[in-house]
Amino acid sequence: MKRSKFVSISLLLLIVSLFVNACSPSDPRADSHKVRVGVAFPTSGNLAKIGQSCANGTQIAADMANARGKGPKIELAKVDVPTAVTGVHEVNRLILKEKLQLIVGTYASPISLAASGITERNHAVLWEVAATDPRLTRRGLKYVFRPNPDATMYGPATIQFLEEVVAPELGLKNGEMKMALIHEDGDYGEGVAASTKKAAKKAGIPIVEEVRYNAKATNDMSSAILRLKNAKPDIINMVQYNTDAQLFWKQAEQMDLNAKVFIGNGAGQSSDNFGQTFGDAANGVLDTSSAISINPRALSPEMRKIEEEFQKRYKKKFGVEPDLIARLAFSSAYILFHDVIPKAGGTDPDQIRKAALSLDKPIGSTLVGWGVKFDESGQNTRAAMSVMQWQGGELAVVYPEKFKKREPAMIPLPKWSERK
Amino acid sequence: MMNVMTEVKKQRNFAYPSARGYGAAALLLTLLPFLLQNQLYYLDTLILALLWASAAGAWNLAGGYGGLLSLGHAAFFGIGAYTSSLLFVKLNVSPWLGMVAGAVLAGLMGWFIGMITLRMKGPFFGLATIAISEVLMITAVNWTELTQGSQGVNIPYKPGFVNMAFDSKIPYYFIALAICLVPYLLARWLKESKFGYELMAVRDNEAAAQALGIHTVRVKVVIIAVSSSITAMAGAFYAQYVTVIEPYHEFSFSVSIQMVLMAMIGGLGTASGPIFGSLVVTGLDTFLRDVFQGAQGGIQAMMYGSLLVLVVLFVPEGLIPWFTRRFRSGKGEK
Amino acid sequence: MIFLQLLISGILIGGVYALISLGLTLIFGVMRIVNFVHGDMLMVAMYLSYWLFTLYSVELYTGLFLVIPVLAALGALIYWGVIRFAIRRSHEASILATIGISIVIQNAALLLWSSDYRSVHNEWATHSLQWGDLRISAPLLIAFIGALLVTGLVFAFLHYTYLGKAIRAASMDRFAAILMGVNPQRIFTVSFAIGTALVGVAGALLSSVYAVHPTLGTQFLLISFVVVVLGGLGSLRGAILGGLLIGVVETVSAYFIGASMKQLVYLLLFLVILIVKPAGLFGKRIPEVNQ
Amino acid sequence: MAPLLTVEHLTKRFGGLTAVNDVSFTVEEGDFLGIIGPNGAGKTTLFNLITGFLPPDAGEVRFKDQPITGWKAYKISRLGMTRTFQITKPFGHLDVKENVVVAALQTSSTLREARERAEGVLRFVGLESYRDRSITHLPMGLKKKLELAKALATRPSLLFLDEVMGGLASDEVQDMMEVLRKVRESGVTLIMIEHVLQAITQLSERLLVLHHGAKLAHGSTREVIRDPEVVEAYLGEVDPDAVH
Repeated sequence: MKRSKFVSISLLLLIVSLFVNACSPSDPRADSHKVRVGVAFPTSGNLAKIGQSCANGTQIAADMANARGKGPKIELAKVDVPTAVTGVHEVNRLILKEKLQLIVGTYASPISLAASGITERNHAVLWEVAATDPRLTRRGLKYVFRPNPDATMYGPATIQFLEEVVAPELGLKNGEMKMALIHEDGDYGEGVAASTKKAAKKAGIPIVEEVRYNAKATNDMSSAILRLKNAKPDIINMVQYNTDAQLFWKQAEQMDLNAKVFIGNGAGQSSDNFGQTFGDAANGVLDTSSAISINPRALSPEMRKIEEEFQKRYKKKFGVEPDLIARLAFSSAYILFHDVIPKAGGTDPDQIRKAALSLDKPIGSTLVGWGVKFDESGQNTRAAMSVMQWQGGELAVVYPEKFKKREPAMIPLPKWSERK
Repeated sequence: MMNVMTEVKKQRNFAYPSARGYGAAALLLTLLPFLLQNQLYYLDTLILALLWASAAGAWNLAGGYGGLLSLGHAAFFGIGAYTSSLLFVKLNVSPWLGMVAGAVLAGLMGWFIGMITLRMKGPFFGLATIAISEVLMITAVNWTELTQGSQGVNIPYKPGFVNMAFDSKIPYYFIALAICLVPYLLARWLKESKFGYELMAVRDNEAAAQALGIHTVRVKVVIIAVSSSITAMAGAFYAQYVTVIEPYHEFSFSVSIQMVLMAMIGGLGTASGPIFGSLVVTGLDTFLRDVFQGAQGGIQAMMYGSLLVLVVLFVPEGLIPWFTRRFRSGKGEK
Repeated sequence: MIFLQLLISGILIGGVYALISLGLTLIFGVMRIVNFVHGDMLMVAMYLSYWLFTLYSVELYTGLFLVIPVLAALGALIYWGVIRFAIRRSHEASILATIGISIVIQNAALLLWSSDYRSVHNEWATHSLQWGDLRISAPLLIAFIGALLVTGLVFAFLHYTYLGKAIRAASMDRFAAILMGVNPQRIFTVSFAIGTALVGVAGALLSSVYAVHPTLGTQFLLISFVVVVLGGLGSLRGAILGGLLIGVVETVSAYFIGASMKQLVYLLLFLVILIVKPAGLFGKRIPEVNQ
Repeated sequence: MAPLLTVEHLTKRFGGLTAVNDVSFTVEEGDFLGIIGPNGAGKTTLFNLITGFLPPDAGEVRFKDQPITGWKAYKISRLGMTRTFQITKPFGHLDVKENVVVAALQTSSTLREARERAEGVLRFVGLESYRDRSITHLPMGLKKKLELAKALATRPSLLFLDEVMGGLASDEVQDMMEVLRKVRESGVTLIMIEHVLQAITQLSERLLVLHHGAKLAHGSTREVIRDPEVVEAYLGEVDPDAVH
């Protein structure tokens, strides 16, 4: 009857008015010497740790760029984007309510794809720091930039390392190096595995086994390890997140899974938690990714100073050493804050695009070893990869030659029985 | 279920609301997007609220009116999202047709699930539905030829009515509103129809309903099928609006639970309950994200969790029945 | 030989599932509520034993005796504070309540202890017994033995003490139990406390096997429900047998049809059993408790 | 003309216990059959077997000579065989009138017609002043009347009453008996399980006595009341003259 109808309408009005006045838009006019940049990472939910590291790295990049005082002062507006739909909603907030034209973000591919749809339509820039899905920069979008390598670059880098370093070390030809793949079945795992298989096929390295598993619901790896043991591979290529990487490595030791080379791809094996948990037991494990810290001699003198300052500031502000993902985010963001924004004189998307495309920096001009040269699609073509190895409880770059901090060791990896 | 909704019955026996009541609401709802023209962000929030309201409303048809407490409705949401997106991306079929196809497919799936879960009572039915949505999730992750696996489907942005993609947000608002009205009007019809009475009878006491000659199996299966197909429509619109879908979210337990919570907070077995529940939850979540912008991600989620607990403790029958009871008792009720 | 190793690994992980499900079958059996907090209690227990180990270097297996009372108290508090009211309202309200508490606990953990992945790395963690070329993981074996020990204890409690018999009565037919003078509130509080304490034991034993992080609980939630329903509500024997069955099924199917699809096997098995016997594999047809 | 209801050798075992043991009887159109027996004699189980709520282990049930053994409950109800429940089963979230409307809907074409008929039935059983009351606060007497009203609203030709008088005060018993007489006069055949002997002896002409699931006696109320076996097993002394 009329009364309950009236009730729902008045409630509707109440809710809408709650929205409108509660969050009045802040001052849209960005005065010239100050710019506001959006920062969107998954700081809750399953990707919370990685998201938080990215946000921390980006914050330090902004602090250091401001300290240099070259361009306008950079102020960050942080939002949490645990899923694609919150990504859309929060990026809409940054653009429509906070009136921002430049967003640094996301780490996870689905969120990045969704967010870039929104930024493109609203004539704003998405500066992706870590997502690896190749499609992000292959849809002809004008305002998406990705300084970090996409999934297709992991495969060739690993294969190149196997051919140049491992094959001679083991005295095996490509055809004789049997490789097995074990990877989580999410977008990250599938992307890197696909590019690795393609590169291996091209190089004639046989894939003898591929094990896929659901990272969120895997409480036991013994059946996967048994499959790997059966295949008797020389090389085991892993694409894993943190928890599954640690579970896998524990059970590999328990079930005495041995291979001449264990090589990971970013994430799991490159996380600081991996080293903290296993200490010496982690020694010898390799990981293809952007370099954690390349050999100072390959860094320009200015970059060497920046690395120390970054290390110092990060430790002071967050109380912990920066892990690889924090360094990666820092490097991506620093290119934007330190080089692109000053050149663009603000955050106007077309200026940003022009400034970004104009950059031409050689390999080794960022902390993690990349050069900077964006192609038309916004992908950094000089996002060089490197291979690192856990030595003495620490992750150190062992390949390529220019970045090498230490010689690759323990190839072939000693058996578990020989280790103790 | 019995004593939750004892108060709900009060606002059931209303006569048809006067034309004026409906007129005012219709006018307001059509003007709203234009009012928010310069506040586009709130329009975006409203669109999301309506999207989730249609999913919660669809769930409520089976969960609220039928007492079939499904905890896995994301299965149908995912089917809707995937059917329309794959048809559009692979065969260039307009999402409008894709939405219908998704609704039909989800309806069949709902009918099938209804048949196999008939004898399950209470917690077992809920657990079975969770298992079903997990099974669909794993299938979507592993059937890479069809669904591109966990890489997800990315819907290219080709603006145009046929492609259900627009530059302005206002058309999206009206589509979301239209989908949201489907379960609302259906719920209102249920209260005035034979099928509706039979459904509520089956919810309250299946044996008594059988004794009166009600074919309880058919009633349950039909309402699940209807509820699933409308959930799929919401899923299809979600895909067009977010433009990226991936199995680990679209079939996830958190999506299923979101629908259930919104219907519960608003008021089970009421027509406007899920809509109001969605407005409160989406609005509050957005408001909290704005307030706790910089802080660690967890704070607004904690608020959200505490809201649920508070609703259970103090407003178990949901906000709408509580308001109507409070509003009515204030008038010296009969 | 492969099959034997699979069987052993299956039994060991099955022991883990059984240990986690023990607590749940008690709570779910007695109160018929789908308790979403259960997984998060495991997470809290693991954090507790982690901090005990790292901050006060209390060994896992000794820290166990501190984790149990704390978890029992937490379980009783959660019941007394929230679930007690939710149950009185309705079945749906109790689900809503447990989901709410679960979200609060997960995010509190996120805020308090950050999202780092922490696991106890004592010398047992990667130790394994060799028997021929079979490998038996030590921590899992300890967890397995722990599960059997704990089951024995709880079994004795349930069968030889008044409170235990009252709990079993309540899980069979709540109304009949009330008619026999069983005070339901006390029974529910005690079973919630014991149930949570049991998952505390699981947490302590597993903190060297798995790295704990705020959302770890969700990883074990669905599978522990599957185990409890398979085993039949409130039946400890059923929880153990159900856990072992699922452990073996999961490991074997992961080997033969691929780890990404292993869940399909036990989920479909779960659905088939629910369709054929809606009261679980070993469970009796427990009369539907109508309000 | 075939009897309205024929029951032959109906048997039901729960594990070792034979709840209903080889029971046979027939009911003619217009009869009023009373069923009595001590608690646990299998009376309600017999109802559940006939009305399709429980599948029999042996025996057959025929309605106007059409076999309906093992049919689903709702199909049997649609034939016009409606039952009430010993433990009342109202629809908790609907009010008194709506409960009856649900029943009336089964034999009405429109909702309005069902509402009118429901109003009629409510007046017929004397519940019209409680039309908008919610179920939770309804006293037992009214809940029993509601059970009857719901059954009547389906226009049954054969009505099964399971202890409709149970828990009623003496004046309420008189009201209920008055209502049942009116139901009988409207041409409905009734089978009533009842412990209130006054109602049994005054309403039912024929009587079926069950004891430990078996038929102890079946015949006109007057004879069965005097049957020594029945008296010894169940009745104790009853003043035969009280029987009309």
